Amino acid sequence: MTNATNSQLEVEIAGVRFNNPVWTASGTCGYGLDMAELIDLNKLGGICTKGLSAKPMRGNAPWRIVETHGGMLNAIGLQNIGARAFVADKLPELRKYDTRIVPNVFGYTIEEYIEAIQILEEGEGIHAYELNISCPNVKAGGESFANDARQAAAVTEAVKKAASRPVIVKMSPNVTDVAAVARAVESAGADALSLINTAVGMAIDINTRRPRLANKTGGLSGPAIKPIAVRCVFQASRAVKIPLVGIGGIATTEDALEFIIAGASAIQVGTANFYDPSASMKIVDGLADYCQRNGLKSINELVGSVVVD
Amino acid sequence: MTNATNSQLEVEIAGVRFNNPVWTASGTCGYGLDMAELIDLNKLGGICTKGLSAKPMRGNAPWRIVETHGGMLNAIGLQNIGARAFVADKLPELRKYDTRIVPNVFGYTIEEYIEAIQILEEGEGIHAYELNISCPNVKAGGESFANDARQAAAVTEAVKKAASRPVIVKMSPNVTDVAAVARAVESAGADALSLINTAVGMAIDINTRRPRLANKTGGLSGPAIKPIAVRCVFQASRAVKIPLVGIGGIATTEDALEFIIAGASAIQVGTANFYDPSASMKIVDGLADYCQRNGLKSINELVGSVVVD
Amino acid sequence: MSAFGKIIDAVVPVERNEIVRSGSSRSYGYLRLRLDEPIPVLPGQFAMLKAHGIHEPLLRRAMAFYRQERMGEKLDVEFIYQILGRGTQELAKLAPGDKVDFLGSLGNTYDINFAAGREASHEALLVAGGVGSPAVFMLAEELLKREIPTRLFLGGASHGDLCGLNDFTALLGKERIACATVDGSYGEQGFVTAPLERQLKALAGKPAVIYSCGPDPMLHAVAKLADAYEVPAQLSLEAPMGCGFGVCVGCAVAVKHDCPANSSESFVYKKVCTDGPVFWSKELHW
Amino acid sequence: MSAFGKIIDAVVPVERNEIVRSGSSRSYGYLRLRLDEPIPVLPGQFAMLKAHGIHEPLLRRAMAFYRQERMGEKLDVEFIYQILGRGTQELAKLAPGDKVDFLGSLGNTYDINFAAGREASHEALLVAGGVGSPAVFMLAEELLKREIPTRLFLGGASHGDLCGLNDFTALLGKERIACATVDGSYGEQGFVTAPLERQLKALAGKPAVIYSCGPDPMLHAVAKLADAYEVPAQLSLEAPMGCGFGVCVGCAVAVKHDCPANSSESFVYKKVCTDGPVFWSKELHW
Ligand SMILES: Cc1cc2nc3c(=O)[nH]c(=O)nc-3n(C[C@H](O)[C@H](O)[C@H](O)COP(=O)(O)OP(=O)(O)OC[C@H]3O[C@@H](n4cnc5c(N)ncnc54)[C@H](O)[C@@H]3O)c2cc1C
Ligand SMILES: Cc1cc2nc3c(=O)[nH]c(=O)nc-3n(C[C@H](O)[C@H](O)[C@H](O)COP(=O)(O)OP(=O)(O)OC[C@H]3O[C@@H](n4cnc5c(N)ncnc54)[C@H](O)[C@@H]3O)c2cc1C
Ligand SMILES: Cc1cc2nc3c(=O)[nH]c(=O)nc-3n(C[C@H](O)[C@H](O)[C@H](O)COP(=O)(O)O)c2cc1C
Ligand SMILES: Cc1cc2nc3c(=O)[nH]c(=O)nc-3n(C[C@H](O)[C@H](O)[C@H](O)COP(=O)(O)O)c2cc1C
Ligand code: FES
Ligand code: FES
Repeated sequence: MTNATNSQLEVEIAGVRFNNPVWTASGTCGYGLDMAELIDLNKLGGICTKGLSAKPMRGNAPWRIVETHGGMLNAIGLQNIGARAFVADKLPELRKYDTRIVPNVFGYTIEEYIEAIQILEEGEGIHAYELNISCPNVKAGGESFANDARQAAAVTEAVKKAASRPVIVKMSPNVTDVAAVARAVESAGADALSLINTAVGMAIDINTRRPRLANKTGGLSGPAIKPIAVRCVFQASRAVKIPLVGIGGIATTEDALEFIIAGASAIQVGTANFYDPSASMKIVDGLADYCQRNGLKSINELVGSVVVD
Repeated sequence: MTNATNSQLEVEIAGVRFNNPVWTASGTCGYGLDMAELIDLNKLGGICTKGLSAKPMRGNAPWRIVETHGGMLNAIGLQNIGARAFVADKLPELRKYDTRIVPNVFGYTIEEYIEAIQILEEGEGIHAYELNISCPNVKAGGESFANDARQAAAVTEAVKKAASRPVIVKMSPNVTDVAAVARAVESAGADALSLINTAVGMAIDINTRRPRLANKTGGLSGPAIKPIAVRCVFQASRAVKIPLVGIGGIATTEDALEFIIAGASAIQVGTANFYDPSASMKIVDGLADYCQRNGLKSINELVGSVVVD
Repeated sequence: MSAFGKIIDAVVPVERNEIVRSGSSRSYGYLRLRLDEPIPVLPGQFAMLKAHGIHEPLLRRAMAFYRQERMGEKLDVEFIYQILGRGTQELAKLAPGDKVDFLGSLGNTYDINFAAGREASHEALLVAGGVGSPAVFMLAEELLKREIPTRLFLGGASHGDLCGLNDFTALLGKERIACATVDGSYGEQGFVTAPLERQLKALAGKPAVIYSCGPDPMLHAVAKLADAYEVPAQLSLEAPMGCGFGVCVGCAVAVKHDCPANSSESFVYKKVCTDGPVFWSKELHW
Repeated sequence: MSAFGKIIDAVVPVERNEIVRSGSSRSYGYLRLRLDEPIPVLPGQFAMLKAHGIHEPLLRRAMAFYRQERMGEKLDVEFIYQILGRGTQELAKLAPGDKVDFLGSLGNTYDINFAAGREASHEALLVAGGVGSPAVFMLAEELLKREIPTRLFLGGASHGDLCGLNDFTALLGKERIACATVDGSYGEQGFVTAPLERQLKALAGKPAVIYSCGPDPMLHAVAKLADAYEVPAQLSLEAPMGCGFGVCVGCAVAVKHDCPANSSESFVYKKVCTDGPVFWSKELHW
């Protein structure tokens, strides 16, 4: 076991200091507290909450998850207690831990994003926001914000105006040109990017001939999508100057290193929390060991160190 | 063992009758003959050759493949013997088999596609063409033909004019809106669509800090991408009327059924050929058994039978 | 500490893993694991299990605790699982000494105090189908310990699908068990709800409570009977589970709630893993 | 029939699987499989292997045949594998009676006729490093059978990494084997190319041929020596393999060719799996 507050592992993203680059990903650790019984939250670099909207949301009908080879599909439907309940009921307890709190925020219109941010602005102990822009923009024809560089930029710009804290925009892999969206979002003022959200997928029950998910399609996550995620991080790292947070199938120290070398200043552990709740702890220890063994003063030396000729 | 020419399994696509809906996918069965020692080619519905260009291509430097969880990345670089050598050296032998021959064709300009098609037009015993439009259009800025509905339509239209045989256009999953590309390609005259080609991914060696593939990025295939592929087939089936050929992670009869129910009139076995060379044979038998057990007169009854409310 | 005990995430050794095949061509595994730490294990609770070190499938599988036995400083826990898909197939390969990823104890427990009653005991009617029966064995033990009159209604496709029948018989005695098999190979032919309904009739208003675990269609039938005979029922539900400890929200079940004035919603989604798996049937929005 | 024998794709039982750990903390497995059909197995050929029924990893792993033994109607084949990543870790779990997905025989073979020579024999210099040695054992047997003077140069990190040393010693006798270990724990300290170079010098123009298999850096060093001493060399290469039978074109190696007049290319890519794994070092575009 290595000391979690090992200064070798400290990273700074958008002016916020994180004890280490290992965060838990939105939707895979509840509101953080839900993991407190299983891992030491003080040892986490950061916690991204389940996506929060201005109003509570009931979520989709079951079934909501299906396991696939190397991953899983989910269509939770963004069930959440709402930003207000988070601030009132979860945040006071959560902020007692020595970690960084990054609420994940979403809406179906720009106004809804702003509303959620305004509620969260009232909360004490929030360090940054992560914008989930993979929701359909119901006012602009139902296309996902993340699918269109202009819409992604528009929501980023609006949120930046409303937010006193840094804004991390979460990219979708379901686009033709992730670099273009990344550039648009950077220009709109994003402080950092996190990538990737899930890839849209589907599974059909061959006996009932029905989609396995009540929502028909769902988001594919887990080791299956890791190569897609590493590629997106690499492409974004060539496209923008703001820091990147890597997500997608990370379950081991080696996975985390791959993303960091590709260009990520921090990483998030998602689906792995489900099948190996201590994955994030092992990665924190593993990265510290790696720095030690390789004589790195700081993990930052690794960020984007991929060699391409 | 069930009879391969079982009429229950016959499917017609773009006017071509296939003994059964099980084909081998481009790039995973060489020029067909390479599999003849391992499987009975007469039992295959169809064979899509390795991508053929007008001129032979040397391909990428090694390493060209990397295994990932549930799949593999490849960056072969479309190494091929060229359309002329295919017609002269492979086709005469290949057409002795009772299967349908579908050369996969590519180019880096529309002219190159036409050139390849013109050479293949001279060959006897070809049943249809499959257009790989995932190559960068070097004349139009290096963006992949498949990434842009207009370019995809342009190459389709040009090839349709040059080709006396049906043209199946192969879709890429690396787009924001696969339905839009599908519609554009249908309007341009495509006789059928096959989907999906590989998803762009990347892997980095954490010891050398170099991309594992000499080409940096590569195409992800295998069971890992199956949910993405099923979703693309489903989306395309709602967008177009022309028949679909499903591809992506198919390794078992159950996988094949999932694609057929989602909307595919035929399916292609790709990466599974590598780790289970007889996968396609097992699927042919499995589909026949399924029809028998479920009293289906024809596998066509299943196509697109997914129930959505 | 969760509301119902302690959760540990440990790699534990297999003590025993016995595979049995039923006449109806189903297969079951009887798995015994040894925990270093004797955590509290309550009736109805479950663990998330996975053969240690396998790459596929990724997710652990929810399994109800069947029995527990204190072994000195350690605790042995038992499970009965039906061998269905990839996860249980991997469990079936385990030999003594092999390792299992164990996460537990998870979930809530049955409301036994209800059966105990404020004044007199209710009669406890245990209704289990297929691999639902493991989830009520410790409940039966506890009910007996508290001297609550208890009957078991056990159903399955065939004789071999009446999981744990011998253990239940040893515990409760033959006369307190009514079995039903679809093929008639043991007990009466048909569904377990038939003998249950006869008993509900026979109760003639005597206070009773149903505790049930089994396949969804059985639970629905049980809930209907409970309704018709005005006997409260607790149902132990299944749902596909991503995590088992409340963070993925994959295991949603619709539960009725008193709607706030400004809401048109008549239900909310609760989590089978942490709000359940045991729910009062009246709560469920089916 | 491929150019070099017959390919079968079969699920075959494990006869033996012995795991040994070397001093340098590497581990090796000695695997013996029983084939129903006695297919031809030539020196230098390989099989694609995978533990049967596993979901991960997907791809089979290339393994050179080490030895073969006719068992009545059947054929036993042996492999030595280094336990490295996911694929070989799964092989290491196999017990006798477990099953392996077997695809073979694959690839070409060494040009032994060259060593036999048109008039007099060449001296055959076998150079192997690490788990390259399995690939030259049957070659040594064949050379002996054809009474071609043969020497083995065996290298490894440590004594325990000299795979098959005992078998080679029994076959060739100690005096015809020169060993080198990086840590000096057996034979001379250093690389195997040192004793090889001494022998090349000692040959003083006498006809000889090198057959080599081992890690890439070793093969490069061997090719250099072969060049310097003008001794032809056949090298058995490794490459990441998707299929092993020529359809994925993943195993490319650059091979020189006589450039057509209208081409500026000085090499083409050939397939290690079907054009190789054995190549003349002069052919390789390194
Ligand atoms: C709280 C709880 C306790 C359980 N206790 C037991 C027990 O004691 N013994 C036992 O045998 N089983 C029990 N189960 C069910 C068990 O978890 C599933 O049968 C198991 O996950 C199937 O895994 P698999 O890998 O064999 O099949 P998979 O390959 O995962 O699936 C096989 C089939 O079962 C379906 N399925 C998968 N998971 C579930 C699920 N949770 N509910 C309904 N259908 C599902 C799939 O869609 C598929 O059709 C319990 C489930 C829960 C939620
Ligand atoms: C013709 C041929 C014959 C072979 N014969 C033998 C043999 O007799 N005994 C033996 O132990 N090994 C042999 N190998 C090598 C063996 O196939 C690889 O070591 C094996 O695939 C590694 O599998 P893994 O699952 O353990 O490791 P993986 O997890 O696949 O990889 C572990 C590490 O090895 C690297 N690697 C994977 N495959 C190769 C490869 N083919 N070449 C170089 N590096 C690779 C990976 O990049 C990674 O760093 C042979 C290879 C070839 C091509
Ligand atoms: C069950 C589940 C719920 C998720 N919910 C959210 C969410 O509310 N907001 C969000 O931005 N991402 C959400 N995600 C996406 C993850 O944060 C992450 O981007 C994705 O799963 C890829 O990482 P992984 O492969 O490590 O899981 C969810 C993922 C899963 C599996
Ligand atoms: C090694 C390899 C080479 C491929 N070459 C081609 C090609 O030349 N042309 C093409 O259209 N698709 C090519 N593909 C894509 C496959 O035909 C198929 O669309 C893809 O692999 C998804 O199917 P799978 O998951 O079953 O492999 C190739 C795939 C692999 C793995
Ligand atoms: S299984 Fe994850 S919340 Fe219940
Ligand atoms: S390994 Fe597939 S062509 Fe050589």
